[in-house]
Amino acid sequence: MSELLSVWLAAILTLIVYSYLLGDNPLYRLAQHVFVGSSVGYAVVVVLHSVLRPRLVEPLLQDAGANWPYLLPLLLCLLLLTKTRGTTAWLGNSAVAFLFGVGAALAIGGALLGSFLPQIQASWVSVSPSSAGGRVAAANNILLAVGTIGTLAYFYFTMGVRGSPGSGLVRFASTVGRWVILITFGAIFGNRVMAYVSLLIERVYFLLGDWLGLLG
Amino acid sequence: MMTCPHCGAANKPDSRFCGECGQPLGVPQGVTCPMCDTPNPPGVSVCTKCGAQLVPPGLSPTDMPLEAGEYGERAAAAEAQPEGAREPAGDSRELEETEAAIGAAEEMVPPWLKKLEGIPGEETPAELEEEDQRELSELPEWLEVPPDLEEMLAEASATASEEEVALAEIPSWLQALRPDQVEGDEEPTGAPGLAEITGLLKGIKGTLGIEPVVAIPRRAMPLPAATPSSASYEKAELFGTVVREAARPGVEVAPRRRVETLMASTVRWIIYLILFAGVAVPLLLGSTWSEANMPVTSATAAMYEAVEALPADSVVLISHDYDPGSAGEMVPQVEAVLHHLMERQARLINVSLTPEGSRLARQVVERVAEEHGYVPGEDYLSLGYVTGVEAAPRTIVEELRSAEWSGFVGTGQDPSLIVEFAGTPEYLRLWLEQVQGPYGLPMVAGVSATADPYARPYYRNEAQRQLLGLMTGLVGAAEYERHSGEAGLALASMDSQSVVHVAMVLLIMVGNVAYFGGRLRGKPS
Amino acid sequence: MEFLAAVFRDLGIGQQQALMFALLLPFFPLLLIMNRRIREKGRPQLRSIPGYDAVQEYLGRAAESGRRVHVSMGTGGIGASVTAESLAGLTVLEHIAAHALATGLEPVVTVSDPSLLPVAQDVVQKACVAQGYPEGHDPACVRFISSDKVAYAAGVGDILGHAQVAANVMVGSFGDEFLLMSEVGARKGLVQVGGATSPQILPFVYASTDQTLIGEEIFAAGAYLLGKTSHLASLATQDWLRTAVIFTIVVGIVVRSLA
Amino acid sequence: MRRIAQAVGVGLRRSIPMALAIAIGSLVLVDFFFDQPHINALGSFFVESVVILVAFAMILGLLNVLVVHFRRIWKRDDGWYYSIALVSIALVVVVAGIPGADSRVVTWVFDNVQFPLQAATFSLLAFFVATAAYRGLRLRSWESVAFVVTAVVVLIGQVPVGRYVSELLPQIKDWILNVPSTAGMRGIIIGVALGTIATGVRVLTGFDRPYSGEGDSTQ
Repeated sequence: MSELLSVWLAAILTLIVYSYLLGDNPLYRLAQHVFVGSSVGYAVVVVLHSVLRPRLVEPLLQDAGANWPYLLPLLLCLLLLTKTRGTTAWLGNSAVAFLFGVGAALAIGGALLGSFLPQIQASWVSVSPSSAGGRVAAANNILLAVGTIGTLAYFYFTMGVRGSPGSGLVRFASTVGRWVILITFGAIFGNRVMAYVSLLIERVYFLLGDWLGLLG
Repeated sequence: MMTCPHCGAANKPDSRFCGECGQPLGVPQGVTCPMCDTPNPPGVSVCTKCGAQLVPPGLSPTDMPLEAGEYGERAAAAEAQPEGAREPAGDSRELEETEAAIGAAEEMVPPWLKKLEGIPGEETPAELEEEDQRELSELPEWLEVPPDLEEMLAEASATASEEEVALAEIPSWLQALRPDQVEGDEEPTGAPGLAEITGLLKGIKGTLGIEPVVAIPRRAMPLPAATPSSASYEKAELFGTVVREAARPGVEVAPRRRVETLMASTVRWIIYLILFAGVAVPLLLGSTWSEANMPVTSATAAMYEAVEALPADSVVLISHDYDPGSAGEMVPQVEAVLHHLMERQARLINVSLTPEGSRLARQVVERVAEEHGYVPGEDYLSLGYVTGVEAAPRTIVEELRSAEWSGFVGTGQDPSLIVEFAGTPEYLRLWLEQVQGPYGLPMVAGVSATADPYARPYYRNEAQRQLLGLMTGLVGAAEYERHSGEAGLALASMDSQSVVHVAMVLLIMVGNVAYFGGRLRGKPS
Repeated sequence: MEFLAAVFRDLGIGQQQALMFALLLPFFPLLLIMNRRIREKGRPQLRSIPGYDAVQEYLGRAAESGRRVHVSMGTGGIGASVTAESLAGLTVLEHIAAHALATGLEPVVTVSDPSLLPVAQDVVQKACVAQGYPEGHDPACVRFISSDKVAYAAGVGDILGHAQVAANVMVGSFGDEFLLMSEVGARKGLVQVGGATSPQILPFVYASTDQTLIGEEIFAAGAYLLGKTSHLASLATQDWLRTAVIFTIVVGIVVRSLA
Repeated sequence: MRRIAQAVGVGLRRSIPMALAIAIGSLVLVDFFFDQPHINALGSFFVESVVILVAFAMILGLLNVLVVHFRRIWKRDDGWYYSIALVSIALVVVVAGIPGADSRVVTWVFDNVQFPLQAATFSLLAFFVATAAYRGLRLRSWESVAFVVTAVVVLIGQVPVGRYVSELLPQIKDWILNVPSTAGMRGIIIGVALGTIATGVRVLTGFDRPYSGEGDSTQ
């Protein structure tokens, strides 16, 4: 019984969402507000029970002596709370500064470790047919290198402005880069559509199969 | 058209920087329009872009720099007062002045403006008020002067001195590295910055540093007078008559716009309908064209063989690292592989490096497990989201070696196979670098279509065999289903995908035909 | 050399870490040198980025029509590895808030990650004070929608559709949910500027908005919109290091090919 | 005397957050380079603190949602009745979830309301991508020809029907993905990394202080 109810409820909600395609309507707005509300509520519940309680409150309540470092996040939380009042807002700046400090470090570390270094290393390809494994592979590698360099050059901000030294070269490279970027966009577009469409197929499969029982 | 003061090149009227030399266009000398923010050359009284009045009619445009300078000095004078003293005494006096000015302005509100309050219409100020209650009076915007202009300017220059000049540039600890810096720069308040400020504000007439301009409210500049002159009163009257006038017959315009919007939404409906039909019709017809014609790539076949080769009761670690965005591709993959694994009677440990992944996986795993009569906790485990992304894969494998897990995995044993489902390449990289490489465990992966170019080299690497098998996107899932002879969601949806993709290409073509057709008829699309 | 390697080993620095460090190190002195050079020699010439010109133009249009501008800073927050993208979004907000408030209209700011909420409120508050509204901003001006990205997109869609918005500027870290918002905007006929860094979503930003800030361009907001010296210095630093990276790639390819 | 005290106060207000950001940030950054247990522990602890802090900010986010929507209800703004739905379901979920995250109400709402709504909303992407393709993929310039042609080739080359059109199509698609697209992605990613690092360095050296909010300006 409850399964039937779930299927019907899910089907009705799905249809309400699709009704937006015909035009904005009150039912759709209601559904979206319900969606936003429940997601906020759910997020708060998750945060309470998987972060705040086990990782802050419990360590402090159980053994504050051993877990004294957790006073720091507690203090920061209280500082953040002062931000809600205009007169004490400056106190909260420390908490925000903490976020920005750690965030900046994580951004730098993540960029270095995750993309900067590996991508540079990956772009060291061989362009000689003997070590690349054939002429075609070597030609592809040349294209790869030219494309990468061109794309990088496309983003020059202060160099290559007309009149500055080497501007012709930079401009040429960035024109190549512009083409490469748009080809890349096209490729990703075509590649990604499948993922988006498969989300729709899954829903239609649900509507036609699980709900209406039309599919064998 | 706008001429660059630096190189003389012609630029688009609304560009901020010269396309030739990159210098900012017409910042200091000109007048910035309070309505549309377009910089105008000095000496004009009407904005070149939107036609708004730049100078109250009582004033000749040449008065401008003088007035602006005067304001700068007044602001500087306010700044010169000690901070404590400025607040109560100085402000109240200034406030009185401005209040008087506002009062005068309000008295002069043309009668039509008062009448207008009840009239609904696009131009009525009432509608603006709904958006923002701070609308000061019903005066046209170009007449309106913020009541606390002086205060604002003083504050702005204070900010300019304290923040922008002294602190913004270089943090105090770095200051030590720069011997030729003016002393006392770090001092947040007080007199030392004063001379500079007057200089800066005077500088409005000539060249300006970049930072201080930002702090000075732009619209305050061209509005030196608080009381409207009689000329402006006349203009306001004129504006009133224009507003009160019965709406001109906009008949040609309005219905055409309605037709256009109707057309736009009809086109949209057609597109939506095509898409929906493209998905639903093949599903309803149960078309099996792809099922019969689908080739299976060697990478997917290799993945199948890797699972097929598992002895019964071997332990397999599955990581679900995807989000709702890639779930459409990944879930069919997971389903296909899970069916196969459960047929091989493998015991499964499900983990996830993303919270969404664990949520999405839970539903699929439970459903498939139920079909195969798998018992949770005995035949398979769902460990959920494992925190600490960067080091999580290693932690998981180390944990499985510990005594706690000897019941499920066997003492000090590793899983026989790792199956990684990666929506983005980062997760695949983590598993390869932290587990496959160091521990040498056999591993296969299912990746989204976008992650494929990153994953492919690991499969192709014959020497190391980092990935024993690889399947890509929904097509990969379909291939897997075809190879294993068990048609599922992925194979069933292949025909829909084909139809939708072809439809999408046709849409792009039609869109271009419409675009060029529109262009030929001289209508911008 | 041997000695150095031993020291590195003792400190727990592997080869990869040493390389990372070598890549990071030049940023610090270059930033200082560039900052100083710009202060002494004036600002460098910048190539034009249509996306930033468009921000300016759309602000004007919004002011003319008396409707507001919606600003989003992405679905990432601060304190995570997307901090830089969120900061770029905040810089754009800083500019828009100042200009929108100068015309008396508050922008509508929506936030997905809760960590951005206090910072976005600060930025708007600061702009309010600077533009002569010392009583501060309307609390409804900066809205937290939901930390769930899809729910956030749904909430933003509702705002774009019903809150008297004229322009939509979304710069920051976005995922697939971007298209859910930008298409609603396009349907309502809003003028839109989008900026994102993830290559996965950029083509859709490009196809669905009027002007696109591609990848790295979003980090130039401080230089193009606010003209901050340190941001200009940062761009110059990036350009020098970009040249160095290109050089490294070329050298690496030559070495690999000859080996 | 009062002015000096005030100046010191203002100075402290500004320098404490800055010192905090720089010090903590540098420590976390150093953690990336050294494999020392102490530094690792410290770095992990700071990251953990951020997780807690963001979690706490979520509570403030809930407050913001409540304030915004209660005001909307109070002032009878356009669409205020939707706000009632939003606020009430949020409160129901939060209150029901206080005893535990797996309370029956929370799970039920999640499985039967939120999940279908999320899936349905997300699947709108397919429709939107079609309208974006119709509107956005137009041959406005020579470069956009590259965009459109690549998109079409990959779209068709990806599905089984592509092979039917031409055996070459899937191969061209693979080549595009492996060579030019990889090059473009690599260039974009390296560029983004450059920008990210430069931005991070600006914060860590104190050039950029996005945290010195209005505490400064409303003195």
